[in-house]
Amino acid sequence: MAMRFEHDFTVPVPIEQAWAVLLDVERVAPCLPGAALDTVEGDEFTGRMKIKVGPITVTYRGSARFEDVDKDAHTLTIQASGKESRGTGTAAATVKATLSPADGSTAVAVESSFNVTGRPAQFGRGVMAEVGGKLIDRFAANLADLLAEPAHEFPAAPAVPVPAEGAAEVPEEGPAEGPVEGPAVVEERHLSAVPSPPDQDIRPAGTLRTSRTPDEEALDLLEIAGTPLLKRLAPVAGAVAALLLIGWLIRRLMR
Amino acid sequence: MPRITVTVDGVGYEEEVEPRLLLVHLLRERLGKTGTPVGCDTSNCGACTVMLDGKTVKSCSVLAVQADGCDIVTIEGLGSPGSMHPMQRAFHEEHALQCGYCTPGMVMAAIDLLRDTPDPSEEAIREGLEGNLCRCTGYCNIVRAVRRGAQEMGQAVKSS
Amino acid sequence: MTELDPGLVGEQIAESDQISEPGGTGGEIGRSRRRKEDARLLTGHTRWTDNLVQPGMLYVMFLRSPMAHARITRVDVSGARGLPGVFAAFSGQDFADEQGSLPCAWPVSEDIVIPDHPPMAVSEVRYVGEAVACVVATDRYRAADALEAIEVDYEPLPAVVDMNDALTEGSPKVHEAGNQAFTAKITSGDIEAAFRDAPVLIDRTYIQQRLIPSAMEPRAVLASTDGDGFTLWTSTQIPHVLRVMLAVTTGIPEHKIRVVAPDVGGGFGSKLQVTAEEVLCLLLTRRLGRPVKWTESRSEGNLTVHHGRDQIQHIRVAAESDGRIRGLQVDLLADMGAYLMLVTPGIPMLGAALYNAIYKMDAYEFGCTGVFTTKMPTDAYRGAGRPEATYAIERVMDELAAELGLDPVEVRRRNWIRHEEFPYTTIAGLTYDSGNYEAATDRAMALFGYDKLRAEQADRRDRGDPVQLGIGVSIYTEMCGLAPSRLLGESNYGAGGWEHGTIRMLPTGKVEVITGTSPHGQGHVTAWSQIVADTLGVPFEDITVLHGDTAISHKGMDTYGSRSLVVGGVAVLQACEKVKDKARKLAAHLLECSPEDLEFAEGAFQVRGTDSRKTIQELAFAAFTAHSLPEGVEAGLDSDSTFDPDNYSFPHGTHLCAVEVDTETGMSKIRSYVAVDDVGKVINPLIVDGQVHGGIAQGIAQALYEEAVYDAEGNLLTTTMADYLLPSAADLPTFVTDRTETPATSNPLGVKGVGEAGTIASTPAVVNAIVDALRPRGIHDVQMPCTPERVWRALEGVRR
Amino acid sequence: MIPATFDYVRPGSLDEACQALASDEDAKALAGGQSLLPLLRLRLAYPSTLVDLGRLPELTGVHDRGDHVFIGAMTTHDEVMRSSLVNSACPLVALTTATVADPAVRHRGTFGGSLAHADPAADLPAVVLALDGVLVARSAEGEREIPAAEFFVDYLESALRPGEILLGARIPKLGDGWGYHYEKFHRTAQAWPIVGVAAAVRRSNGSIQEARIGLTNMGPTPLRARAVESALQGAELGDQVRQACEQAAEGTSPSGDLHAQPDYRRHLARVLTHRAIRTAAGSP
Repeated sequence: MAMRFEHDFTVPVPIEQAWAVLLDVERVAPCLPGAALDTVEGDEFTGRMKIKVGPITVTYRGSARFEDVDKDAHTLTIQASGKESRGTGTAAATVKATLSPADGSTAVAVESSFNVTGRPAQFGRGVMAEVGGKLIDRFAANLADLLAEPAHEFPAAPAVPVPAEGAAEVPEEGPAEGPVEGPAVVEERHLSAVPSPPDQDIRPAGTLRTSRTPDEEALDLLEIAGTPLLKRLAPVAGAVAALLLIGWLIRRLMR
Repeated sequence: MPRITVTVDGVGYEEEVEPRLLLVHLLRERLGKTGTPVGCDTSNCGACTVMLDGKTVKSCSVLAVQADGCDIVTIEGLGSPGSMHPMQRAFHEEHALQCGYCTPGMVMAAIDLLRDTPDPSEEAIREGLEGNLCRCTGYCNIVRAVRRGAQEMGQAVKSS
Repeated sequence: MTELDPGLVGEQIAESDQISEPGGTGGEIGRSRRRKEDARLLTGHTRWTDNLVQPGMLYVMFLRSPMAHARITRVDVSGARGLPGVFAAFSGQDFADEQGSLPCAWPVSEDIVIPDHPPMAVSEVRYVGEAVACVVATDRYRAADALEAIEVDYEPLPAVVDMNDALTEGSPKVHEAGNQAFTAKITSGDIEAAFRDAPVLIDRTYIQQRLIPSAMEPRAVLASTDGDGFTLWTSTQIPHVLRVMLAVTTGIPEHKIRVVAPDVGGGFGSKLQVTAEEVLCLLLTRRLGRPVKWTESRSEGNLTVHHGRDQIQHIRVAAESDGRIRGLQVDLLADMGAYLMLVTPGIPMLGAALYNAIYKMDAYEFGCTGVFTTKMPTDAYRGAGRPEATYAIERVMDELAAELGLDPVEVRRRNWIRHEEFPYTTIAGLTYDSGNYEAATDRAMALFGYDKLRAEQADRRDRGDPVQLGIGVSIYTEMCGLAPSRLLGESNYGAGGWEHGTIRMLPTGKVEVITGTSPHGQGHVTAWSQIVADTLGVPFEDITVLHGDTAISHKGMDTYGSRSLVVGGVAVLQACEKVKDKARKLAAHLLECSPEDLEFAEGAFQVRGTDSRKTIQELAFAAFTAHSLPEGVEAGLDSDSTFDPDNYSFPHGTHLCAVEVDTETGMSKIRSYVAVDDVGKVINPLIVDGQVHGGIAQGIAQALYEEAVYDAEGNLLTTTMADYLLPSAADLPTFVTDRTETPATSNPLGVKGVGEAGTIASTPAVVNAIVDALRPRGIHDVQMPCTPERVWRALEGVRR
Repeated sequence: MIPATFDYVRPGSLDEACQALASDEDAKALAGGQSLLPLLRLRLAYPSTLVDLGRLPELTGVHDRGDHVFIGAMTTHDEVMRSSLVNSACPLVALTTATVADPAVRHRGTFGGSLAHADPAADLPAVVLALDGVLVARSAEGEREIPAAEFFVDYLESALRPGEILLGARIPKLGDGWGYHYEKFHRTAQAWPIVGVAAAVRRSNGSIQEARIGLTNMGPTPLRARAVESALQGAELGDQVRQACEQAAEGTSPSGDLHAQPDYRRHLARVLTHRAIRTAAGSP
């Protein structure tokens, strides 16, 4: 089961600063909810990732490395792959980040793709499809937060729920029996889930969001994603504040 | 390991079981009650249906420890080849089985649905059997058998 | 909806060639005998393979590939070996030298590529679910735990999921030799002329979705050895074929292998296979010296029991403006999956001569390309090639009718072979021996209330009712028997099609019948008893039928392709006749008359015009004691016979289906279903009806519910029954069934076979009905399964 | 398939149960197990301990509490659908429960288990949400009330905290003049609903005074069709109701999976909401 996502956001720090943070794997890795780093050796690192959805738990162990690091173009790719610690399944991810300067700020484009095999990928009501989009959304949001981290105070988030209709939705043109859906359509919105073309029958929910307050979202993240990121951020501003920022960023970017 | 007591087809057993042991495996592999088969792992097919304290359950989706202290009736406790339960007889008369794999569960489900509806309509029978899959019969003769079984059981009640 | 009065059944017997009745007088043949098999099955006294236990038995479980396509770079089973209760653990490498390659017995063409197919993958996996390692433990719980301790590293290779993609230049390859498994072409008549300037041309592409056979009993294998020979109990349709193939595959001498098919809980073609697990259990018991048992779980089975169908059918019809067909052109892509299993490539070819179906035409062309993909191999599933053919032609006949504004029955009438034209040699070269399409169709239309339903349909259309009514017609024939060895040889099939039967008259006058067929729900024990009771004049109850054990039934070709009665039943009949011949000699000897003076009736030979007689039971005892035998007659009253017909048999029938389509939700609901089948002479009407019912249900399930779905990376998404939807009683109506009867001329029983008829007929009946409901809105096809969403999308597509 | 090992405790009291769940973050409550057992068998769930709530009488039963009915978490579906109290005071719960799975599963599966599992494709969460049910949970710290609107947090995620068990739910009695319907749309009787609509409607004088609508499987949690509810206030049966129901998919975010794509689910939500309302309003 493959999923592809694109995220664009802008962080209010200069590009070199953002780039430096991006290269710091010990800080970037935990942006993936549930991930924990075990070892770092040069461009190679190993770790674990626990995905927990209600009673369902899948734990992966694996390794990742930086590839194609281009400091001039400010692009890099992280390749990660892992195996279920108890089942036979595997997971692989490719995350390509591109930074570009924008008026003293930095525009960040993150393209991520996931490929999951094994039992979690073998259900019609896709466990991984449900969770994959959320996971990568949060990765991007956490990354946005991390890159912005040293620069600014955290603005207070308005306590207005995110309107769900405005949330990114999966493009849905094309009848189900059509042979192959055309190339992925990335709509105007900045957060989009891009289904793999021939795979439209099982495309993931992507970045859908319901009407929830940032508090609930924080709670949710705590439950689903485990705690590494929150622990790391706690000294800085407190977990909830950090997540408020994420909520704020997402809303701002979706306009 | 937990120790449980169960009565199966009228015989009491006391067993030490792993918590994860499925009731159907207790029946089949510990107690030798192989009349109850397993057809799936998601509780869809109903082949493993038995009566637990008088109500049908899918024994693949019940832990043996959950059945502690319970009274279980399997297809083997219902009747024997020489003296079948009216529902078993009705299945035979109406040719409501072919390969026979779904049959134990189907018979159990049929008897269960008559608890509420002693004289069920075709629709009630079909709905009452929705948790039991058969791949051979197309269900036509099963529906007829349940109706016949219902009549015979009804008469048995009246005459007793 | 009520079932028909039994009195109606078979009342319309066409007057074609009647076959002489078999010799008996008991009136058993044609009688709705309740089955002998039932009591055991109904009371739990079953012998499913998973029920069986042997002293010291160990449990096997297989670790299966999560990858559709990958190189195996490392398998480490050491973690499993140390665990409590674990007896052994092996990788494919551990068996590389002895496991051989799983057989393909039907190399259908010269250009066929039969890739090596190791039972346990050694260096590369090519579908999700392929076995890569196994553990052997004291119980299945320990075995399941141990699987988690095996480490496998894969280097992913690109999945090949779509057949069209697989054949494009530059596609990743499933096998070194490429993705084309074979090509085949059959041409008859001048196809170019037929299509040149044809007044009407219909050109359609249909997709036969991939199906999972879903026999209710998951597969299971128990293998044991006494240090010399091996016994394999397995949930199979083909114990005899399997024994030969196991010997060939593993090198174990055939006479050292005994295969037993105990109670088998349905097959539908899925247990017509030589499976990796059967081979590996045999090798494991050889290696370990202990009995080993493997039982699959349903989710494992959905991944690894061979799948069915999966074809893309391009069909073109050239016709005259009055609807008469000039020519038919069919081009198939058939998904083989990752390997060619026992008869994988033969499946589409079984339909090759049936696209022309019941219709007359001047030219026919059939082409087929077998394609490798990184999915579970396909192979026989109920109907095997024939449902696909019937679907395409019956769908396209409706399109032809629509194109010409004709009633779908009428367009078929104009093309079908009339009953007086039998025997008829079709454009595809088959000779249909008997049939009467008119009778079956007339009967079906009367039972269905065809005209009344058409009137209601018109009314709903006029009213713009959101629930529209559609009427589906499917008039089919098929070829059964899988049978004439000569014809199978011509098609390069790896075996013959004969069947074997034995009669053993026991000293006490009871009868043991041994059959080479291997029933798994069909009721052979009952039906064969009926044949024997009538032929030998012994009581039905005095007969037992033994089957499914190569140590008892020493030869046979097993059960598939609706062949058992047509070939195996006849072998039993012939064996009875041989017993009678011998008994007659013995009776003449004992009664001191000439054999010609004896007449056989009610189980006894009687000297004509006297009351001097010997019953068959008395003769059996006399043959047993052998105190006084005629010259040249050996002791005992047993006989063997094999039967090999000289033609297939051709059941046919007319199925009509009314479907209500909710145009708001897209939901289709079958309102009524009528099937009138002509399966020739009927031995047991109850069993025949049961076969038809079950067949119809499976065909409907293809039309409406079932589909094995792989995602683009080759993951099967329908691994459980929560996702692979099988209909329950609540999802199906009661079917109205009836029969007409034109006896087959290719066998002395006049029987044609019934195992697959319902499945073959019903799928197009349902889809034709759905399309018929929607056609006024400009819809001409809905892809199977016709889910509510697909129907809705079709409607949305034309609304735009 | 075979579950992985776990420990099993069968507490004799609620306190013990809370303690068992609180002491181990990978412990999981066993509340009938009709959803959990298949997950265990497929090895998608690896709880360390199962805390069997099956022998706690205080968790079972249906109780009349004046303005509401309290349904104990461990009351089986079968008991709920047969309860005369539930049938008379909250018929929507009874008639929806009768559509859950199949008879054998209803004999084991429980009301609270189904809610706590928080599967958006399950039937009961939408009903409890539509009826403004209040879930009552208990932990070592005491009892807590959670409105249904806050209980269903995400796909398979409820607001229950570690160490907290669901005691049951308070279902408000809606009183006279209400009609009810659960419109379930599934491909086969056994299949998960593609969409389900739970509707309660108060009707008088040919128009709808008030409506409560819960949607099954239209997002990662059950949802209320709020836009329809407000548009239905005072709507005349007929076109006005039809138009109001056109808003049924507003605010939803259905997923696309093997069984349906989001746009089809939205379409179904509109059609089925209309059907559910019409039936609930007694206007076929």
